[in-house]
Amino acid sequence: MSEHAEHAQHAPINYVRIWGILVALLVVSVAGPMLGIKTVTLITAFGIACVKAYLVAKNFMHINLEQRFVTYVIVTVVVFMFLFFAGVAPDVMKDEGSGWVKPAWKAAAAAAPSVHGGPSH
Amino acid sequence: MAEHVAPAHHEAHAHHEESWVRKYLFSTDHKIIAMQYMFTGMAMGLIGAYFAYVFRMQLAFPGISVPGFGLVSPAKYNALVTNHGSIMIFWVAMPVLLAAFGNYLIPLMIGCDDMVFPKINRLSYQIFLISALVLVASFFVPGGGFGGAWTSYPPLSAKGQYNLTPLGSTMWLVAVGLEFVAFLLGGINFITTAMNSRAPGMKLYDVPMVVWMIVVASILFMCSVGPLLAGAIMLFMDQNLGTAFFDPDRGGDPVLWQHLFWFFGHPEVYVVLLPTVGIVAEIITVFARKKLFAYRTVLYTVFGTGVLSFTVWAHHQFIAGVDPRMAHIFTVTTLLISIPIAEMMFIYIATLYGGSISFPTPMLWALSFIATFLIGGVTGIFLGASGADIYFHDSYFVLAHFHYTFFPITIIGFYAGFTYWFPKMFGKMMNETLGKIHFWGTAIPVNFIFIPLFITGAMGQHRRIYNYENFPDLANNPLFWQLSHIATIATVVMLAFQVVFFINLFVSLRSGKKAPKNPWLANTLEWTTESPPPHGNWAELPRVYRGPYEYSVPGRKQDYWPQNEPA
Amino acid sequence: MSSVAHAAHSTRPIANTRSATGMATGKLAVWWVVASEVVIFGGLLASYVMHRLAHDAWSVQAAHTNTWIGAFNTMVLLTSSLSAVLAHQAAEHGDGRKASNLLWATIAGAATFLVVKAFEWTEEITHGFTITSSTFWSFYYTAAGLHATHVFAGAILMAFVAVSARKNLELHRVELIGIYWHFVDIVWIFLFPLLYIAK
Amino acid sequence: MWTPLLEHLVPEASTYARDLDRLVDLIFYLVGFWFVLSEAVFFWLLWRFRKREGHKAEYYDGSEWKIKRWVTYPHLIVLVFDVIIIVGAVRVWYEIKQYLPPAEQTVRVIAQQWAWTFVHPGADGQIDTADDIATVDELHLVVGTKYHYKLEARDVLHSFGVPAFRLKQDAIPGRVVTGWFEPTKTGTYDLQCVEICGIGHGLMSARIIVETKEQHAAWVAQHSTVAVASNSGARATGE
Repeated sequence: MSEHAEHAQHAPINYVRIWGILVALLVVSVAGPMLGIKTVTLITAFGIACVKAYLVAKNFMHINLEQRFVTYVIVTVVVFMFLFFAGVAPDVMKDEGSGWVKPAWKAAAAAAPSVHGGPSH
Repeated sequence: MAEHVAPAHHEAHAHHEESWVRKYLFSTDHKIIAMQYMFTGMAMGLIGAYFAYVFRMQLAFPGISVPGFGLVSPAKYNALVTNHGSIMIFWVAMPVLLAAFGNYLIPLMIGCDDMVFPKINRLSYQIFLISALVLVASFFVPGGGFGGAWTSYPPLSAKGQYNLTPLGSTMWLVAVGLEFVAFLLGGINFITTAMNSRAPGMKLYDVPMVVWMIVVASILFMCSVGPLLAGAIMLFMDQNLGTAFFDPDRGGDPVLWQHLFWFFGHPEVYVVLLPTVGIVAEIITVFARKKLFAYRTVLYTVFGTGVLSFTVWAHHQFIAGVDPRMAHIFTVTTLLISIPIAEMMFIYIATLYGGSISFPTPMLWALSFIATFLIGGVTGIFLGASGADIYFHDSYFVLAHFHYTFFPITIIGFYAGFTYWFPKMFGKMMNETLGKIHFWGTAIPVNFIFIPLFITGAMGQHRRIYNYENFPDLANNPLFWQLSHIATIATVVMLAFQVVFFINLFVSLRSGKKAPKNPWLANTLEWTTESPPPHGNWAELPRVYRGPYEYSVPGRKQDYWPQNEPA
Repeated sequence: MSSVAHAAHSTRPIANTRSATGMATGKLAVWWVVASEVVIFGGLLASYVMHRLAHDAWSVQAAHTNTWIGAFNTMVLLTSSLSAVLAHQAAEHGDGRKASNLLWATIAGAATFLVVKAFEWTEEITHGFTITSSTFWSFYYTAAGLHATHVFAGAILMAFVAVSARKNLELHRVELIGIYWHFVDIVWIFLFPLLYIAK
Repeated sequence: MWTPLLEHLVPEASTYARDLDRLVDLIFYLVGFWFVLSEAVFFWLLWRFRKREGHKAEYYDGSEWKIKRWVTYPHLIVLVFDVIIIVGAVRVWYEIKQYLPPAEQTVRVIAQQWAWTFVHPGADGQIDTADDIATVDELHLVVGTKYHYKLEARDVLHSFGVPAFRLKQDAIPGRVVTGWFEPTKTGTYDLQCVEICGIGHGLMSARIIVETKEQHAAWVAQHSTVAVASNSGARATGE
């Protein structure tokens, strides 16, 4: 079958090694928050998630061995999701905007017990 | 539902000799599945049309007992308009334009024997049928059908104590969800088939426009429906598990649903538009004996429209409490989308230049699509322009606008495609006289339905209100009532003329004259096989040597040049 | 005609054997499935993230999630992805038996994942963190639940593939289910920090 | 200056109504031009190139500039027209929705299934004070006064739609939306709920009464006493 042919001309991937890297990254992402520095947490949590996703997509799903358009399609849908986020966040992510406020949310935020952390600001 | 579908199958049954249960209900043949989609869609269309008749009567003559229905209570009215919208878009436009024509045409036009995944194809129809049954069942549950508009905005749709149809709204949501799953399965089939299974020699630019359009539509659907599926899950839980995704008092936000909905809802417009645009391309080229003017440009306009359609969704929410500053961005993107669409229409008109145009029924339908859709297109500008939308939002102007797009797309587009491919589908020619009567009886009244509604909308008539006698400024305006009456009478007239279509359908099926392989002298591959095509479509699958629109090529005696004819 | 129609049930249409893109049809379809899944999870996670950023108070709720269980499950999924890809490798070398065994190993991983999740949820629910406790928990159960359904469905499909692979049939499906499985893995890779780490 | 089309149908009763109507006219004539033109060309082509004996269709592949320009130029002009419309639209939108002039008076508009409650400032001219006047389905305004409205919804989405003011704003549960308008004509106008809000949606109408200062003062004087009663009445209708 054609995809076998595709693989043939590429150097075989050492899957166990990739797995090892992924596990190591997992350990880091768990350890990260223990430092208690929010920026570090963000990087170790989400930065590493992206790295892991990339490693899996490349080495396990072999997306780079597929026709180029496969990558384009996946990237496009991901971009659409960011587009969606950008279009919606101004309404949903804020409790106050130009000409409107969300009293219920403000009240909840005020009533909430003292906050330790959270990825925002 | 059942009694609606049954005639469809009996009809098909009349022309093949054997137990239709296995052959027509559990067949994996793309042609049979196309028929299942088409006749289910038509059956649902009848339901939707009946609803339209009922509430138009109520609007023009408030409080009368509508013949064939009875008194229209506010609750019933809401359920009627809600389900009219849902049915016409999700259970008529999509199954007929996308699924039926997609299933029938893609394999035949790209020269292969079936869809790549026949069983998934069958599964997609079965899920679709279940979704239709669930929806129809929801009209009869305690509390009646869902009445929160097809956009189903929470909190109204989320809480039984607000919409008073707890069961109906959940069933509506489940039905819509199942329908989406069905079309995801179907869409994957369409895309994969068109990408991978083209006849040998058929390059990308040799693919007939309608196939391109259906594939792009499927891709748009697939890329846009996800958030709404997620939203449907969230709304379902809000309805039944007491979560608060859309309940502001408990940390949710109702506006989120509007975004989830319209992020899908706007591309959806193009999902149903594109198949029709493709059908029209096939028809006008054949009957003008012209090559499609600038094939590639049309293709690029389609891609442009497709990408842009993901950036405009919030123009449905200008006054819905979204941040005013965002409106500027969405106005710009919305008006930009008029460029590719205008370009596309111009190219279609340009295609007619220098043609030798004949006017059989399919051509009349195709041309009336262009003529009518233009009205829908230009009136969209009023609504895309944020400033003007403040006045027109949710008024009958909007309603008239999108009916001027959806009517040409769904009804005219369907009749165009159906009359054009009827000989291929059933091996009989349709009756031209009846066809033309039906055409004029549909294409003329429709303007008398919706032109008046533009005006009443501009007068400040707003949507989904069962009786305008409660609004003195409107109720005391005789013009308002005159226009309402015109619209309603035109509706009844137009619906009455649809009977002609069904007469024509049955007459032609019984005693229509036998259709040759290629009655319209067209180029595309489906016309090179028998009418109707056998299982497997061709004894020997065709090979392609040229593009689909090589009509009136200089130096050829014949004014057409089939794609599979060796040079 | 009926015999032909009947034959279609068993045999694969010629359409399915063509490959104008140079890609096997099945794999092409799987990638489209992945694309459509991306937007489903994308919509849900985008909604979650914007709420999460809007409500600092949620970190109080999030503090009750058990990072160690989450980490363990991540570990399980990563490992199952490894066995899935090794199964694919075996299938490419035509070793259906080995591929099948590795697939069963992957299914075992899926089962472990679901069992652990079941205990985790029981724990949380008994501590009063139900799906209605707060919108954070609503998102928590919805996102993880939707992912778990994908794990479950994937495991079922994989069982079918494993059975046929053992007979050296339809070996190309080993890669297809694998691609889907890795996608499910990737979803979890993002759910883990979103639901457990960010506190 | 010509009378805008919309004014023939609905009176302009607010300061920005005229601007919006002008925008609508602008769009109407611009797209109307394209509509008429393309339909005319379309039908002319149908007649001009109808099938006739001995006439064979011509063959173009879309590269011929002599025809292509008839597609290219128009579609560039469409772009120009789009820009004009965008500018007009953004200006009107900014005026009505984004820009907020200082308020001379403020009214609270509370929507619920299926009634409108309006809280007017009492004699002191201040909102949220003891002498506020709450009414149901009847909003009293003073002509020539800049109003801020504070719009809330108690249960589901509603929409505050006043055709005569060319104003429309959804009321969102959990949000207080602030906007403005300035009535310019005395009289009585419809207020419609424009967002479906359940079975009573069709009944959810209200009247807006724009009065002169004197009339309004008289109304305030006579109502300030019964404010509480009608206020509680208003609450009762919702629950």
